[in-house]
Amino acid sequence: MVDRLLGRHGSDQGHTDDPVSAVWAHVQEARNLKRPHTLELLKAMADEFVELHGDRVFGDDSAIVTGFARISGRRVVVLGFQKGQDTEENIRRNFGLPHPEGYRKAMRIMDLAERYAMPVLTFVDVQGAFPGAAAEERGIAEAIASSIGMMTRLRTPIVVVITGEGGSGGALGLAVGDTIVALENSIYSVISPEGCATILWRSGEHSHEAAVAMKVTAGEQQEMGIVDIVIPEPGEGAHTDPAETARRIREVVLERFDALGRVPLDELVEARFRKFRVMGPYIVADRPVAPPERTGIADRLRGLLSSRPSMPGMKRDVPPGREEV
Amino acid sequence: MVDRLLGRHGSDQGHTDDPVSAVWAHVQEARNLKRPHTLELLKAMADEFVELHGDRVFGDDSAIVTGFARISGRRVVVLGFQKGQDTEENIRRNFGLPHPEGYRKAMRIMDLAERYAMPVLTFVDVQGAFPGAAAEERGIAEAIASSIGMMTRLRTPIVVVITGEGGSGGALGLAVGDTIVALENSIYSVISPEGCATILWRSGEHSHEAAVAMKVTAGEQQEMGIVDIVIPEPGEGAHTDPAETARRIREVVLERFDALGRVPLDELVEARFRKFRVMGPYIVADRPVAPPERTGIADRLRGLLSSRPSMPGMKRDVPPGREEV
Amino acid sequence: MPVRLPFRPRRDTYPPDLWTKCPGCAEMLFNKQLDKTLRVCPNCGHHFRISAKARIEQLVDGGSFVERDADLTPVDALGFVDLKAYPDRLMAAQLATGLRDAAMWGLAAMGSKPISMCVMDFGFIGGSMGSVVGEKVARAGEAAIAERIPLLIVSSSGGARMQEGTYSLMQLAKTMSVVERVKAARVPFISVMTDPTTGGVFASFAAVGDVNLAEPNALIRFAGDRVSAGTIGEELPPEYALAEFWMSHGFVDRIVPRAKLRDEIITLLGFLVAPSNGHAESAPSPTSRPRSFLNALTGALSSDGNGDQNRGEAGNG
Amino acid sequence: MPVRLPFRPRRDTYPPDLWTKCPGCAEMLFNKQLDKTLRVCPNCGHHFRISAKARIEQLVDGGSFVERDADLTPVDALGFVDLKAYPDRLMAAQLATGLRDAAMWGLAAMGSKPISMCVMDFGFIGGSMGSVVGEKVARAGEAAIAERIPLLIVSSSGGARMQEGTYSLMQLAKTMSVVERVKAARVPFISVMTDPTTGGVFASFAAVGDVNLAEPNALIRFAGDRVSAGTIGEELPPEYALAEFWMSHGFVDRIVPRAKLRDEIITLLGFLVAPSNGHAESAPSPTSRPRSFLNALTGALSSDGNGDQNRGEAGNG
Ligand SMILES: [Zn+2]
Ligand SMILES: [Zn+2]
Repeated sequence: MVDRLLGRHGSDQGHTDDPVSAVWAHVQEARNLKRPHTLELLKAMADEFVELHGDRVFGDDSAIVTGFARISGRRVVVLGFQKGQDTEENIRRNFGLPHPEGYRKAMRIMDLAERYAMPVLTFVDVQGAFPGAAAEERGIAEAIASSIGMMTRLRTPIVVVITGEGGSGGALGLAVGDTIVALENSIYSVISPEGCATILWRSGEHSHEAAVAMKVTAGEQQEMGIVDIVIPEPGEGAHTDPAETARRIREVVLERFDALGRVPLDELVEARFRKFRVMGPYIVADRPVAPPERTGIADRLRGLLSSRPSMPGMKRDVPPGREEV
Repeated sequence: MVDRLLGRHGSDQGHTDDPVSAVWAHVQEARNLKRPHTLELLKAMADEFVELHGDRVFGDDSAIVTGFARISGRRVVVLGFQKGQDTEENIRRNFGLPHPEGYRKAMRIMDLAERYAMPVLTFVDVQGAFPGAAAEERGIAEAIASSIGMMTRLRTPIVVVITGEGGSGGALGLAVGDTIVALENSIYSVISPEGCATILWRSGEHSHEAAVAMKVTAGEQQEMGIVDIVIPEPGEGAHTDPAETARRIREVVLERFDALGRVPLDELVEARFRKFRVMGPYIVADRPVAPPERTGIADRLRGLLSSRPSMPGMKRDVPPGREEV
Repeated sequence: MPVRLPFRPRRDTYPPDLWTKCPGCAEMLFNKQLDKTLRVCPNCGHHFRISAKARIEQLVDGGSFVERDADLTPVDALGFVDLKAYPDRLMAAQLATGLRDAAMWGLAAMGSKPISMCVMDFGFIGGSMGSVVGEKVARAGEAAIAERIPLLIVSSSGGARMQEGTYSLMQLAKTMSVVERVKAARVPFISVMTDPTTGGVFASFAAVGDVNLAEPNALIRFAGDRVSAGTIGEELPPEYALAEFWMSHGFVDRIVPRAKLRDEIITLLGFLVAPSNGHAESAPSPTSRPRSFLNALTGALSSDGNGDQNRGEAGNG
Repeated sequence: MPVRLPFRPRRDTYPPDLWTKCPGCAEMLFNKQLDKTLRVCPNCGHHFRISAKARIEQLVDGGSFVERDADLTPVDALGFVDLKAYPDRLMAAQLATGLRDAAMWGLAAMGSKPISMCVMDFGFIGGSMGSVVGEKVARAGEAAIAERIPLLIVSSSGGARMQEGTYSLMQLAKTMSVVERVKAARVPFISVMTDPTTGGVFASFAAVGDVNLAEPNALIRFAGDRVSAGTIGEELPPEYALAEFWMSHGFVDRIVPRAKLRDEIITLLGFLVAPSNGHAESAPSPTSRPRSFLNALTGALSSDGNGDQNRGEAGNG
């Protein structure tokens, strides 16, 4: 799949003739500040948008926008991360890094979506939750956990669109849904490549390798079964034609809402539960690891090697399991 | 009823030979810092108490204590205002003046009460919510409103005990229940007598008259139908025999929980709804007030005087309606 | 909880003469002109307080408001006397406003959508909430549930009415008990906070709308100036507790200038009310049932619009 | 989200020798003595990290733990290689701990009350949560629902496991989807946060117990030191993000020294579990139904306690 990336970006990026550079170019494209954010996409996609503010507890987080939109006549609740267009707006929006109030606002509006039978559309583009003390001490962890939990059980269709960076728990806080869509040049990862490199390689300089190792690109995430649909981007990327990007997103989202809207709510919520309940592969070994006191290394290795793969967590393409496990 | 107060307090208070002084002596007794607070009463009443902390949003308010208690073998959720016993504790507990976090903590614990089928016992003794900016801007109004609302629908029995000052919305935030009990020397009012005097008399010096006018004493509140049960205090007041005070409260509370526990939950919640839904007297006039442009004062007075009393809101003793209304 | 506000001159509310001085910019404004701008200063945008009646006229589809329970009248249950007797205050307020108490409720249409609404009137004893105001809020909520139509409450109040003692305090519980049922029934509730929305009104229904709107610069607070100053002695900035403050603190969804208020509410109703034609937009609320009010309202509108003739519940209950 | 912690020496977790130096007070402690004090320094109260197995032994009624799904084994789905290959890290951790991954789950009794429990093991790749850990948490929750017995989770984790990429991230959704069902079923959930509880574990099940307990001085945080320092450059006080900090910020109900943890959990279970004898203490939960697990557990305990023999669901489902 790196070849596919090479094919797309070979013309306008340097050093894309090796896989690592190709992936890193993809990461940089996902982070391109000129890519359209939630409000820009909405402006192109929606006939009407009424933003709603405030978590009814502490504040209003401008890094997450929420509201009611009408898209092709359909009432939709929209939640999305919002980076700024310029320095002033970036400061006001905290560079798109949300505090707990953003997730709590989103939960309040999701409750309205459920109560008034509006489907939910989320736009995900966030490096991660704000990592500072103000977010930590007001419970960013609790807010993300609760928002994830609420989305697993919300009784209305949810379509998630990853438009740029899908970074860590901060992204997942708005990224649980019935269908996970991603723009072609977006990324999705458990930790930023830089953070991963700092911890595992003990140096941020290895972030390119970390990005490759974590398989962060939209296409790889689709192959892993995390992303359901990848939307090709127009021209040299979403930022080169935001209107066409919005049109493509709208088309997919409306088709999904039509399809999901036909599923009875009980089935819809049960299917969403199953989707996330089975995420992540594992195998069932023949017998448990023996306690280290009683067995020799050779015995233990034999026990480990005799494991039989079963992977109940895999829904589609099973990734190549390494046989030495 | 002022005579009743005179009879009780004539011996140990000065100037109780006039009604205003008698009521003011009652107010002072209700505010006596030596009266037992939630934790002192619990210590005497309960076999076991596990305090729970935190609103899971912002903080832990020491002016409101919450937890699980076992009273005569019965599992009970307890919520109560807590003033300090000394200066240091008073500072830590913000002199018993709660912030929004206190009510949000209480709501969280009430949810546990409903889910795990524990009745709720609240102890009310608060001058009012903390009137400073920190409480205001974190939504003390929203927190009180939500707590009141939650208590009107909570699916478990609730017994409220007003032990000292029942001050304004700050008190009502924990004072909606199936049975409202009050210690004899407690008070309950929509605003502190001082606040009322400042606004209506334009001087805090008239707080004594305001206390009389608002009928703040437990006995008067019972006659008005706000308080259901008044518990006589031992000796010269609750502070002179906290153990006996706790014993009397426990007896009433357990009887109430027994009785309320026999009522099916749907009926219990419906009865509680009705109790508060009909609070407050009014009359239905024969015809609406004519617009000022069209009618003379004489006509309007006639219209007003011809009102017929109906007072659907009064449950028990109808207070003496003034005929000129 | 009921608080003394930094009252602007009472005559702003019901100006008796041709000219009004704007407290925002000190400009003298011609009243007829001011009425045309919905009593918003064309110079500085100051929003004057307006009566419940004027508010209703500004908001609803022309002539669609059908008042209910205009005959609910307060009583002096406590025999309350401060510098004046409560009955005298009531009578003065009734004569000045033509209302029996500080709120009006009824059924109306906005953008042809039926709603149940309650509007408070600050000109009646500072819009304070006693038993009648609480009752009207409660009945508006119950009608919204019965008819499955949205609830709109426009607040303008100094708080609970001291002269009715703890009965006034209990209106917080009375109104919230109904608001909880409105929410449980999945009936939309839009709360509009106008200047001022304070004390027990802010600490009950006004704070908990599905959507909370506020007029620009409206004073919204729980604790009053005197209460704060007396107890705490804090110095507060001038923008403290105004509408914009509450939006940044997370308790107001949108600040809406009066000229846009009607349109914005209609827009919100368009989202909060699922379309009634059966196309599969999304799964309906499990508790939804057919609405009959629109027919009832049409009938009512063809009568003379006198609320007394419509005291019974319209529709199928 | 998985963060680099200020790791104490790895040997604290599984000390290979007779003596351990206390990182709290620098005292040299005799390991056998330390085991008697539940691996709490008798001198300064420092709580050493302990293995899942030791934790379970300290908490549950003697011999009552029946492990389930000990055979769940991680796979290297991404072919992940950093300075080491992921399979090599896994094998090293498996050899060191005797576990296949960083959590154990099973059924047990505490104070004779049946519970479903899951305990994380920091010694296994920093207690990081990949697909197996998420699966065990989820299965523990599902067993709690099926048996209508309380769920106890003891967390000790550096966060999500990077080597499993977004599969690890998805464990937040997997575990929370089950926790939401636990709550909907009115099944009690006690979360115990021990040193450290960070990253994606704090941002999922660990934060949302009906009751959140924490061991003294446990480090609990979402964003790691390096993440914070790199992005924000804030200076943080030493008590930042320790258990006591979280209690004052409203996210931890109680801080419980290890010596009291078992008793306190039993006390809480006494409140959260309605007595099964039918006396009219209070109205029962509408969803409650008879419990069968106690019988099943009794049966299991009379066997040899090998989890493999109890892989099927006990009870009536
Ligand atoms: Zn002006
Ligand atoms: Zn030590």
